[in-house]
Amino acid sequence: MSKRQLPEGFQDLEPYLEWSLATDRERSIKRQTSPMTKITAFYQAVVPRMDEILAYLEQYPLEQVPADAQRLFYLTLSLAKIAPAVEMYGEPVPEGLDTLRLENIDIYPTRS
Amino acid sequence: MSKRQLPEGFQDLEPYLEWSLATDRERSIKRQTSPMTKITAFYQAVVPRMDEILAYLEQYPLEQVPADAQRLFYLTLSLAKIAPAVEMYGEPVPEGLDTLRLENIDIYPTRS
Amino acid sequence: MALGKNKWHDRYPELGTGPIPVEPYVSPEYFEQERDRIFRKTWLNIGRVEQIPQPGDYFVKDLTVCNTSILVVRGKDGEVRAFHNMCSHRGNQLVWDTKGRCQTFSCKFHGWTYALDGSLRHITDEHNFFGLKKETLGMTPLAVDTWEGFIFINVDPDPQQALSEYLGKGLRTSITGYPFEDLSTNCFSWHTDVQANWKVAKDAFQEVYHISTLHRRIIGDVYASKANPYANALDFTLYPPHGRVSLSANPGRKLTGVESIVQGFGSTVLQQNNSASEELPAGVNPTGYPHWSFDGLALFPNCLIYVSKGTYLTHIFWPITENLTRWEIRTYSPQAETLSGRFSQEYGKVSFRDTLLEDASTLERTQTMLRSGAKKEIVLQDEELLIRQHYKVTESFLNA
Amino acid sequence: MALGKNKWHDRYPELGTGPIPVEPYVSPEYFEQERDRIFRKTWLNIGRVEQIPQPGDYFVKDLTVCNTSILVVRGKDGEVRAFHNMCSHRGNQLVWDTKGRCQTFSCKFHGWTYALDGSLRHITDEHNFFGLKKETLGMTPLAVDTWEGFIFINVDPDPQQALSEYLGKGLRTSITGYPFEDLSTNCFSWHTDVQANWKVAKDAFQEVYHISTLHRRIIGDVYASKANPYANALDFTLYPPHGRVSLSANPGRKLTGVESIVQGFGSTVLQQNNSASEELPAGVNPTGYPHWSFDGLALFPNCLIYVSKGTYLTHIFWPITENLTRWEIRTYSPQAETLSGRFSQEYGKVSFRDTLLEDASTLERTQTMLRSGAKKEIVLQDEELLIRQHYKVTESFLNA
Repeated sequence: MSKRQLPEGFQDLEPYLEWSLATDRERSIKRQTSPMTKITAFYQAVVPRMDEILAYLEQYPLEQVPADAQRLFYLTLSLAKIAPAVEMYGEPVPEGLDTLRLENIDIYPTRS
Repeated sequence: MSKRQLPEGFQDLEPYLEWSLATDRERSIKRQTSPMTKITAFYQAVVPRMDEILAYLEQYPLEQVPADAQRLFYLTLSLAKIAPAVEMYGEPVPEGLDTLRLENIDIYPTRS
Repeated sequence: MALGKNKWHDRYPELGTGPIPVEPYVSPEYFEQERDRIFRKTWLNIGRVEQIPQPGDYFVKDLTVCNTSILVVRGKDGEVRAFHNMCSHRGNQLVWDTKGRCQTFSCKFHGWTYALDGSLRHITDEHNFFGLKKETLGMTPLAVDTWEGFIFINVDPDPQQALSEYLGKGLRTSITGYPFEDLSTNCFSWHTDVQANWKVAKDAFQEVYHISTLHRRIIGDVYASKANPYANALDFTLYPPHGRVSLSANPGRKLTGVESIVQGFGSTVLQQNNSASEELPAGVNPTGYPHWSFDGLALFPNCLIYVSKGTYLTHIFWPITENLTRWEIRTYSPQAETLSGRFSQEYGKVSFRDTLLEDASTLERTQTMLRSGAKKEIVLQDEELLIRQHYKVTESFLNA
Repeated sequence: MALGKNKWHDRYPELGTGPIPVEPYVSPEYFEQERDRIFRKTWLNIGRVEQIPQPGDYFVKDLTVCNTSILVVRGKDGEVRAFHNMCSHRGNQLVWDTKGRCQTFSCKFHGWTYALDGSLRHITDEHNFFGLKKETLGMTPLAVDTWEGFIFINVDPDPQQALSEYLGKGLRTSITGYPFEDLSTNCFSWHTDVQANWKVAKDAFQEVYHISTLHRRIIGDVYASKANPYANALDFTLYPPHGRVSLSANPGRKLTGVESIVQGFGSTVLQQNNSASEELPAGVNPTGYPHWSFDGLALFPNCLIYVSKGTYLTHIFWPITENLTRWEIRTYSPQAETLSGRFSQEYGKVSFRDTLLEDASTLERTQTMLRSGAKKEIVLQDEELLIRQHYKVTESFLNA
């Protein structure tokens, strides 16, 4: 019996946990290395649940998100990452510069 | 039953065989891509055995080293590579030029 | 919105309508002149005051085009200062991080130490030097000033104009009241080095003529509509050497599925269809058009600022060689207060970034062909007014 | 050891104490003068005789600064000769390997073949040429000579001084008896191209003022001690255009764990604390200090030789452009006889190399800032005497 990974009521999304990725770079790589069939399956599974998901996530203050809700949140970030591929281009990434060449930069102070 | 990799009496070091690397370049890359926890664990395992190891290695003429002793010797070269990191900097490589930019050159004649 | 033919060039006939030469995009000699007469003489936008909110906060900016590295620091007195990032002893680079906070700057080479105001505080083994005057050996300061929270520096030891004069009253007042400060609490940014002349990169972002073709799948119908198929601008106003463009949105555009979900939570994409009846910031939508999208400010030489409702962004193009450019993109928005807000911002980030990837697809290909020498000139249409102005302004700087 | 103030400059008052200009580090014109008046006129150390022990052994040295490639070969008669590495037919580079052994050199372009003494032996399809005089078509020789096993060349077709005269009796006898030959059987070496002027690189290795700051974690306490916190030198002696420095060790330093293990087997690091009561090579430790560490010879223009007990090393700085240098490091020691000895040498290699990485951290940063133009001068203290001498000697060569 594996432990529950997503919050109560969202277990049906557990087959898509491979999309629960913490960093933008991981999500970019996941998008560009996944075939459209897999991307579309993930899209179709998550989009109909988004109203529920966002309502559920709204209950947590940003600094007190439990691990299972955090995983669910990362799923929504991956949805954001692949939605244009499904809705607009019909391919994982648009024809253009390699996405990894646009390096994320954090210009604001990092305070501990 | 996996085959013995290190000489009799040094099997306890087999968990560290990933550090038994034949070339300086491999050892440099291993150092700079390993976290300090792994580097320190290797250091702590090998240093207390060094007197025994060097005494053991002394018995072989340089041109007649058996494969298991050669592996043990490569472990000592990796120790040489990471000792300053543990004893002096507290980080895998000192702040400075990328170590791989200093290219090894062999200026003396290569005789077959 | 009155679609018309050649109306912008009729407004600014001094810019002419002829082709412009390829040489400025490929010539190393031209590049050296740009370096000496533009980048070493004008005010350059290098960041935001929010990058250094507290005394002791600093950031470092490598200005390859000016052959230097700049240290920008907020002093104990709250003042923002800029220095060449250089030790006065043998010239070593003083600060090696890109940002941080400290009390003093200590050189890693021999330990000379400077205060936040640039003054030299400590010389290691000082008595072995020869009559040094410590007070003359501070870091070398640069001219620095701010406008609307943007930090500008000028590497000219004796700038010919103050920043406010360089920007000009027309440009400055055109955007008065835009809430840069409120919108700057959150910044997503990227950079990359593209093998293209800095003007090839800048040109691609100071015209929208390409949107209905290059971006047809992502944002083809966001600005262009049946009534305005090529996304012609609402307005161009020039404040030489700078300028401003104002863009309309396609009121008939249908949102995609995820866009509909996102919409309730405020996104960091440029808001696409901002009704003039909504409350808009002062100093935007100069024509009062009912379906305004965004205004773009082109600051000479290398900075673009695009402002919309609730979000703005900047492009800065840093020349490295005549064939290489560091392109910096920064998007600003308020902090999201909830996870839903963060999801929404993420969607905005992704779709904006995807658009950038498409934009960038042309840059290196264009540079390759410009370098071929096959053509000596390129041609521009009416909506490419800002590109034409850039060329004319550059010529005037080089021939001054 | 007498720590004092300004004592070296009191010994050599002709060098002055003022700042020195930044221009020599960044100016392309200055670089061209260095090329013509120094590198094309003086004796340059390009290697060791041990690189070519047998007749037919050769090595190739690219001398970008002299716009040539040099072929150094030991002839059948045992003589070391040097040639421009060029075929007399249409100028192709003759040897493409960096080292090897052969009987004759054959051009890959058309098969012309040369003997080890440079004479032309074979012309392919010779009868289709027109009255060639084969004896005039050998490889073009260069002046070559050796000192203590170091091979020097001079690209001047008519060198103004012999090598022994150029080095000078003072420098040559200062190191008499040092066992270069015995210590040269084993060589670990590295090279890299650094984006810095060759003098920025050389300067970093001809002063130890930086050790207690830059290297505080690795070797901060090896040379510096409570009594001598900035690792001031034991002695500087100048033999213009060359010079020598002598360094003490910190006798109170504690070895680390692995250093203690290594110690029994002889390491290739510079031996750090060599008691004067031990048997030391003649011509080292000129002050007879009880805790001597190493002596450094600075050979003008671009070579440093550091000698210690049981090991020595060289730095050679090959200019490529005013902003680019090939930096070569070679460490010499006897062959290890056992695996334990090899382990010990490996430790020495690693810790020395790590120190080099730290040293190199300043080079490109310093060059970047010197190029900024923010400062026109740099300042030097007493212990940076060899840097000051280098500048003065260079000026005398350029103004000769």
